[in-house]
Amino acid sequence: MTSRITSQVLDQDIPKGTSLWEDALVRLRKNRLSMIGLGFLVFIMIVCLLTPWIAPYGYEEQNLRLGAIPPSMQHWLGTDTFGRDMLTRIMYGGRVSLLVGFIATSVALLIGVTYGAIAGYAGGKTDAFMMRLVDILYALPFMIFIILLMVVFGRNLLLLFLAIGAVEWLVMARIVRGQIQSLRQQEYVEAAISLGLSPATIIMKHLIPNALGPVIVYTTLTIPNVMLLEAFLSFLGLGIQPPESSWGLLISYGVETMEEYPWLLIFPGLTLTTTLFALNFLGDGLRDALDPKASRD
Amino acid sequence: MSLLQVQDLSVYFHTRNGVVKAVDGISFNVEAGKTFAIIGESGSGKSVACYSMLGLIPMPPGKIESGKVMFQGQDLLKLSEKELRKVRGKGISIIFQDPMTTLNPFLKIGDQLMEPLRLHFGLSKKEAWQKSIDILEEVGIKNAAQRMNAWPFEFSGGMRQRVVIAMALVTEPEIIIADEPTTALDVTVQAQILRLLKELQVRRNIGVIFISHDLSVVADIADEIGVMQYGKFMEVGDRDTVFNNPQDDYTRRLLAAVPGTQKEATGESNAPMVSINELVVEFPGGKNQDTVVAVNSVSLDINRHEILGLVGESGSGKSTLGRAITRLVNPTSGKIYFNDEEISHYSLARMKPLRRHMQIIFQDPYASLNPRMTVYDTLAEPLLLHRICMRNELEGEVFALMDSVGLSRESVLRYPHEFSGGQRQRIAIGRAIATKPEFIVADEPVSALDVTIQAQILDLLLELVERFDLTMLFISHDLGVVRYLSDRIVVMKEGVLVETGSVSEVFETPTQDYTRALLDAIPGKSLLEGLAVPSKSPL
Amino acid sequence: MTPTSMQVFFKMKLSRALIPALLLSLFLVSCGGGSNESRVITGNQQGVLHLGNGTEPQGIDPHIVTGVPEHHIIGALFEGLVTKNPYTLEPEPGVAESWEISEDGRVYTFQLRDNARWSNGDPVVAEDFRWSWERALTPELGSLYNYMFFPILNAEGFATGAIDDFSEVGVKVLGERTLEVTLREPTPFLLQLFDHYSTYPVHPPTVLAFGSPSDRFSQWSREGNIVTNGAFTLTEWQVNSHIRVEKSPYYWDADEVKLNAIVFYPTENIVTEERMFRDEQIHFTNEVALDKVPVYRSEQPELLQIAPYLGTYYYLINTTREPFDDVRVRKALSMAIDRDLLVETILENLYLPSYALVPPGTLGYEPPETFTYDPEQARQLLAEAGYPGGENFPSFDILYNTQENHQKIAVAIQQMWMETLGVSATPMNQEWKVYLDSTDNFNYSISRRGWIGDYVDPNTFLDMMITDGGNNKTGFSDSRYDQLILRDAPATLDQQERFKLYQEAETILMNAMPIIPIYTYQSKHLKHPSLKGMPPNIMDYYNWKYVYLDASQ
Amino acid sequence: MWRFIGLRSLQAIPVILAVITVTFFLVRAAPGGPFSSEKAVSPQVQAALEAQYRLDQPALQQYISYLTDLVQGNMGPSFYYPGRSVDELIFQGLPITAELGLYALLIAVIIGSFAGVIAALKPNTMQDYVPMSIAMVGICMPSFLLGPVLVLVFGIMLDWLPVSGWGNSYGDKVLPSITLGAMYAAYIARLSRSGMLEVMSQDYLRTARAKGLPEYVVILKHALRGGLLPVISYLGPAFAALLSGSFVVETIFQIPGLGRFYVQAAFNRDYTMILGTTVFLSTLIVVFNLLSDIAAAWVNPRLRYQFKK
Repeated sequence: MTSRITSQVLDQDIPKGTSLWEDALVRLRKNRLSMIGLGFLVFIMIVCLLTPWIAPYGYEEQNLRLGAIPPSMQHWLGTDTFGRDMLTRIMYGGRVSLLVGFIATSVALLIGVTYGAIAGYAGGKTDAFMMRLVDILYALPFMIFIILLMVVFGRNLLLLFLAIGAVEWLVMARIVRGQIQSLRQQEYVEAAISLGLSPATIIMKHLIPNALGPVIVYTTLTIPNVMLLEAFLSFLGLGIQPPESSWGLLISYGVETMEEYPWLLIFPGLTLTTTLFALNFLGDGLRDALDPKASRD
Repeated sequence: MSLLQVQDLSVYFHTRNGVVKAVDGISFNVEAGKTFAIIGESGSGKSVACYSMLGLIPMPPGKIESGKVMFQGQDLLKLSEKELRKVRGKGISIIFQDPMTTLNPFLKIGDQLMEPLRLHFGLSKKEAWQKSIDILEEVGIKNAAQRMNAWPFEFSGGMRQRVVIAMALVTEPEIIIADEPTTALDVTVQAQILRLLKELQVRRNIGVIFISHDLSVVADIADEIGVMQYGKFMEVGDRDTVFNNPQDDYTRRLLAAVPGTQKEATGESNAPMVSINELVVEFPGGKNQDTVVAVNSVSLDINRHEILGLVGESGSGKSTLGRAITRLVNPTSGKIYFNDEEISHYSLARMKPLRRHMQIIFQDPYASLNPRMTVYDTLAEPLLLHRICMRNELEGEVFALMDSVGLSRESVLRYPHEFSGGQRQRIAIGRAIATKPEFIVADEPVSALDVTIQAQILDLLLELVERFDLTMLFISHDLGVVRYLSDRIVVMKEGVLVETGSVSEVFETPTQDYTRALLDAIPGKSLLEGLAVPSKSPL
Repeated sequence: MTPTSMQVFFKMKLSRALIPALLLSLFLVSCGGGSNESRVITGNQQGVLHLGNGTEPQGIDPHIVTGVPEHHIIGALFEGLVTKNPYTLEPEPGVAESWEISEDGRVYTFQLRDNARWSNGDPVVAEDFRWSWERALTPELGSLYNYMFFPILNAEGFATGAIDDFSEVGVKVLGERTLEVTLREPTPFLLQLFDHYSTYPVHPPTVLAFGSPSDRFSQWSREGNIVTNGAFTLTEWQVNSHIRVEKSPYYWDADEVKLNAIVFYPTENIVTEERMFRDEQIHFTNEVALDKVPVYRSEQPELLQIAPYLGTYYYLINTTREPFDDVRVRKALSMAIDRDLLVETILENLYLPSYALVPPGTLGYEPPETFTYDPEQARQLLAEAGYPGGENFPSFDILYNTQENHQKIAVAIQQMWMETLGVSATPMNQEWKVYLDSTDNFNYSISRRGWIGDYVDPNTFLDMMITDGGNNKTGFSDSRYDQLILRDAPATLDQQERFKLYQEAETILMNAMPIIPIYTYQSKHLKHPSLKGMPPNIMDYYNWKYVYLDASQ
Repeated sequence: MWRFIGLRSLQAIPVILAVITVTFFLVRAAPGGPFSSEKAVSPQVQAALEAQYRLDQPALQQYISYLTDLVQGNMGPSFYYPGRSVDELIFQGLPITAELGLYALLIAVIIGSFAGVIAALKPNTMQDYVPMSIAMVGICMPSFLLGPVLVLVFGIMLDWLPVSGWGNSYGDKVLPSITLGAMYAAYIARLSRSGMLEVMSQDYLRTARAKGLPEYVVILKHALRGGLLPVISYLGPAFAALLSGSFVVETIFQIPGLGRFYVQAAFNRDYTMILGTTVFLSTLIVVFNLLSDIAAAWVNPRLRYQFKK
């Protein structure tokens, strides 16, 4: 059909050294849904960041006599069985959940993308070998692995995040590899080679940006994954230490008492879900923004 | 009473950036046994016009504003979807441009052929099967019976197009819409397909609407021609009138664009810049197939300041040769000299400094540009990489490049998909000349473009060759094009050089049958001989 | 989309209706008659008891397994010399119809009843017991419960390999149906030991048929192979699904057995268990989640069965570690815990505050009251120890194995210590085996512990804390204490005398405070009204002979 | 094709061997042995037990003898369940878990791909947003939340379905399958959506329409195969994940499946059982990846062609 030449107004003389990312940002701004998502996330993050100062109560401040009371004026979201303020708990829980979500995921991203990209670009024996390695890790007994880590290195949030990330990167690597493999046949890669670009630059500048779409989508799926994984591990006692908490953990406890004290489940549940939704919208928006074609429809 | 009467058809697209008048009040008739050719560049609305008649355009955004399309005594535009479906494929069927993508890769040829038969005539599987076989044979597919069970990818491009044609004919429609049916094919194949179409049309007395951007293609087959631009007919008339005294000057431009003349040879045969010796390139044949010899001990010199035309059909190994010279593929054996320096087995690192002196332009301007880099990034990359200029001069340099390849400066921040094919190719060329190379391999740089654009790009190349006194290996399957700008021509077939010589030698006294075959295949030869073409294209 | 999308829409509507319909039908088919016909109802009609039994039993070889779920099943399959009355917990005749105790209380002579039969018809004879006990004590078998025999003369020696001739052990077969047991010390609670499953007989021919007696891999105790002498026989055993036992015709007292069958379900997940109960899939739950209790209390109190339980929940203190080697610190910590508050609030009044190791009312034994909740004195003691207001008191961990209730308590206590003493502790959960590993290696400061008595006597608690006792784990050592537990008490025949000695010992213990008692367990179950004859008792002990289902309920 | 399978199977061997080796030493490195218990274990007993289970031998010797047994298809005795062999336990748990996984996958595929296709037909309309949002919820919903909620609603409140068990009473398989399948349904929905979107823009659909085919034929016959390709290649890993990830559901619903054995084994330090299940699961993962590759190839004629040769 007609080549869609949109009239993009810009001052003739100085085109600021533009990068895909700067453009993406411009485009992202146009996407209402993802801006809302972004806004919400930022809000949540700020709240979690400021929690120690703005939280209505201390996070382990308990009043056993005020155990598990429904939402009220003093406690907007009610209290848990220790009489700890739910709102406060959720705010503190957010710190952990977001941390694990982002650290673990970025670990997964970092390792997965680089590894996958290298394997996909190199191809041949290197590729085969690297992928077998992934298979091995993929088939390892994850829980024993974590138990061991936790015991050998002692309980340590960062470690937990790393451990989770170290598991999640496998799938990421697979996806990226697949993408790169098909992209590397493209003529613009040949063109880049004929310009004399080093493989590293080609991967960074020409291949990865074009593989971003699926990566982002998968990332938006990974973040919930790791959050829930953390919850599960904590529930088994391999994760974070009480009285600290996380959304996942709050939920998993809320589940057990959902009939007696529904608010212990509902509020953390809502928070988590909304956050993940926001994340998802942002993710989709980002994917479109990073794809010059898509963002024009 | 003609088969199809189109009156004042208008189709608009209501997009976010306003209304696009894709088709703007066109009228024409199609007679039985006659061919009506619609000529125009991509975006001129020629395809939209035809698809809209059958309700095959996306609506919204598309909308049929006005008009009447009378077929079998009914106005197609007034028919319901259900009734239209009875016309589609039965009364009117379509042959699409790219045979590679128009067949469903997940269904066997047979299924796809039988589908319309069973749908429209409710034939039994057996009957449909037999009929399909017949039609396949008719379009010249050997031992059709087995081929029925073959998958699309098992056919070569030409064969596929035959299948597509068979699919269009199998329901014995009264009208066939052929939308650039040969553009994606090699010249010789193109010739065959055109011939086939003509035969079938005559035999079955079908009305054909032939859509193309290339006048020369329809020269032999069209009875009536409509030249289309911006959704309007610039000129409608019978073939000879249009060719011999074109009324509209857009038509003249189209005619002019046909690469007719040959370039006066600048035969300074001094020391070769590139010379190849016994070069062999093999590919491992994938899953348990024996290795493919793409280039088979080719020896060749490319002299300084000359444009060497390399002609051959797809699969002849011409592209591989080009890539081997630029070391994008590794030679199996033989030697490659660049400025007397043997580079056959240089490592990536050692190649890097040389890269700046040898560049390559690819066929497909869609695939050869990184969709996520703006023009600016694309052009700046080589400049920075090879330190052609300081950062602060960068913008100036980029703009200079854009000027020299004729891109408007304001598009500097746009992404490839926002450009037309021609403009993209200009970007690609800009990238190639950015490093001020001495030697450029141009691999089918124009074969994906409309003729008018082709002409422009060819002229651009010539101009650049002059300005930066470049040496060029120009690879193409189109003798016409090669002849237009080459000093010397080599013909390649199945990995071997079959003929070498100056343009005039090759064209006037070809020594090989293969070469002759190629020459005969040039479309619109009649036209080329028939009429005088301005020796320089006015673009 | 093309204009034809309307078309799609209709088509899709069709299939859109179609697929859910398909799913629904699948759904309904699988539902069949629906689940309205509950197991409990059918069970009541057929006399089949459905029972939530905690975890999957490791096995049912009386001499190999340990643990409560196994106990329930083995109790149904086997019978020892004596049994208990579930109401009074007094010994009742089992395989032995009568017994005599010598003056000095060191020799027991058991008369086996002649109508006692194995489930294959063989008679149960004295030799079966001797043989079984030899097996249980054979070192190679590695029976964790072999210490239950140690009151018997030379039993310990044989078990540790010091003696390898079993004839030297105080077990004699005097006649086909007469068994004489000679003890090291007069052990007043001996009869209770002979009601413990580790002393049950096994059927020698069957065991031998499937390998050597000490072979842990033997298949003899599997359904189809096993031969038992109890009121029921094993008919079905699907790991992690259920175990079914059915009334044995050969049982000597079969007429008294009212149930036709019992089905045991492993129910690790107490939330699920409670739902199974509500869905009338089981008559009786193994546990009740704390949070559920108030609900039932207010709505259906009749379903709850709560009773004091012969178990104590306490914290171990690693007395080998600074600063816990200071008794004042230990006392301070203990006195700073408001057990009443703990019990009233997060423990939902389910347990009883505890200030000693032995639960009160163990056959009339009353533990000494050595201290109470006293924040003032606690602060004072801590100050004396050199940490006024908890100043520069090192922060430490409260170790517990991963389980929500342990966590709740740890979190609450940590808070109390913070508030009253200003010392900062961190609850620290570890996965079960890791937790065991840490405590065994004294790799902890404070560690959660619970102990359930094997038999109703203070000894089962107090002998834990003897110097280097396997279950001591605190580094506590007191020669006088050892003397009392190992020598004096067992040698004393008169109950009251013995209890005095135990009280003295426990006083020593509590003054040294190597452990912080927190609460006394109570057993808590949900019980369907139709279920009768399972009275609450401090052993949480069921005698299946007494159990029956009253369909009218 | 057989060559391909053979090749991949060969490649799998070192993978699985590596898994065994790592796991073998990993579990032994983990603190707490199989026989540690809350009641003190006297040294003699401890020794006796270790002797019976060959734990007194040097680790390397244990390793070798384990491998030799394994090659003969004997995964050794369970350390936790005296008298039961790992083979026995696995082959008791496997069919159940497999059945559960199968139903879950079935539900996931039917609902997921259906939602995805529906959404792809009208992108960026309600018809797209609604199912996709539901899918998102599915992704946010951990099974340890979804399960109990379903039980509460359908088991207790409506009393339509049993709250636990597997094959013990009518319909007790419904809730677990849904619980387990939900998340995968969500994934598949997203996959099939993007897949369909891609195919919908292909030329050959235009061809199909030009033949006059009614739209539903165009969708079902021409678009679906290509569109669901990504789903198919996802099935293998998905099923493997279902098998190894089923234990949460199995615990919630008291299902005697492999997943529960696996986790219990891990907590009980049942060395042989851990190894057995791990070896088994890793083999399954490898196998199912292979299968899905073959399936994908089977749908994609070009690859199928290469297989045939």
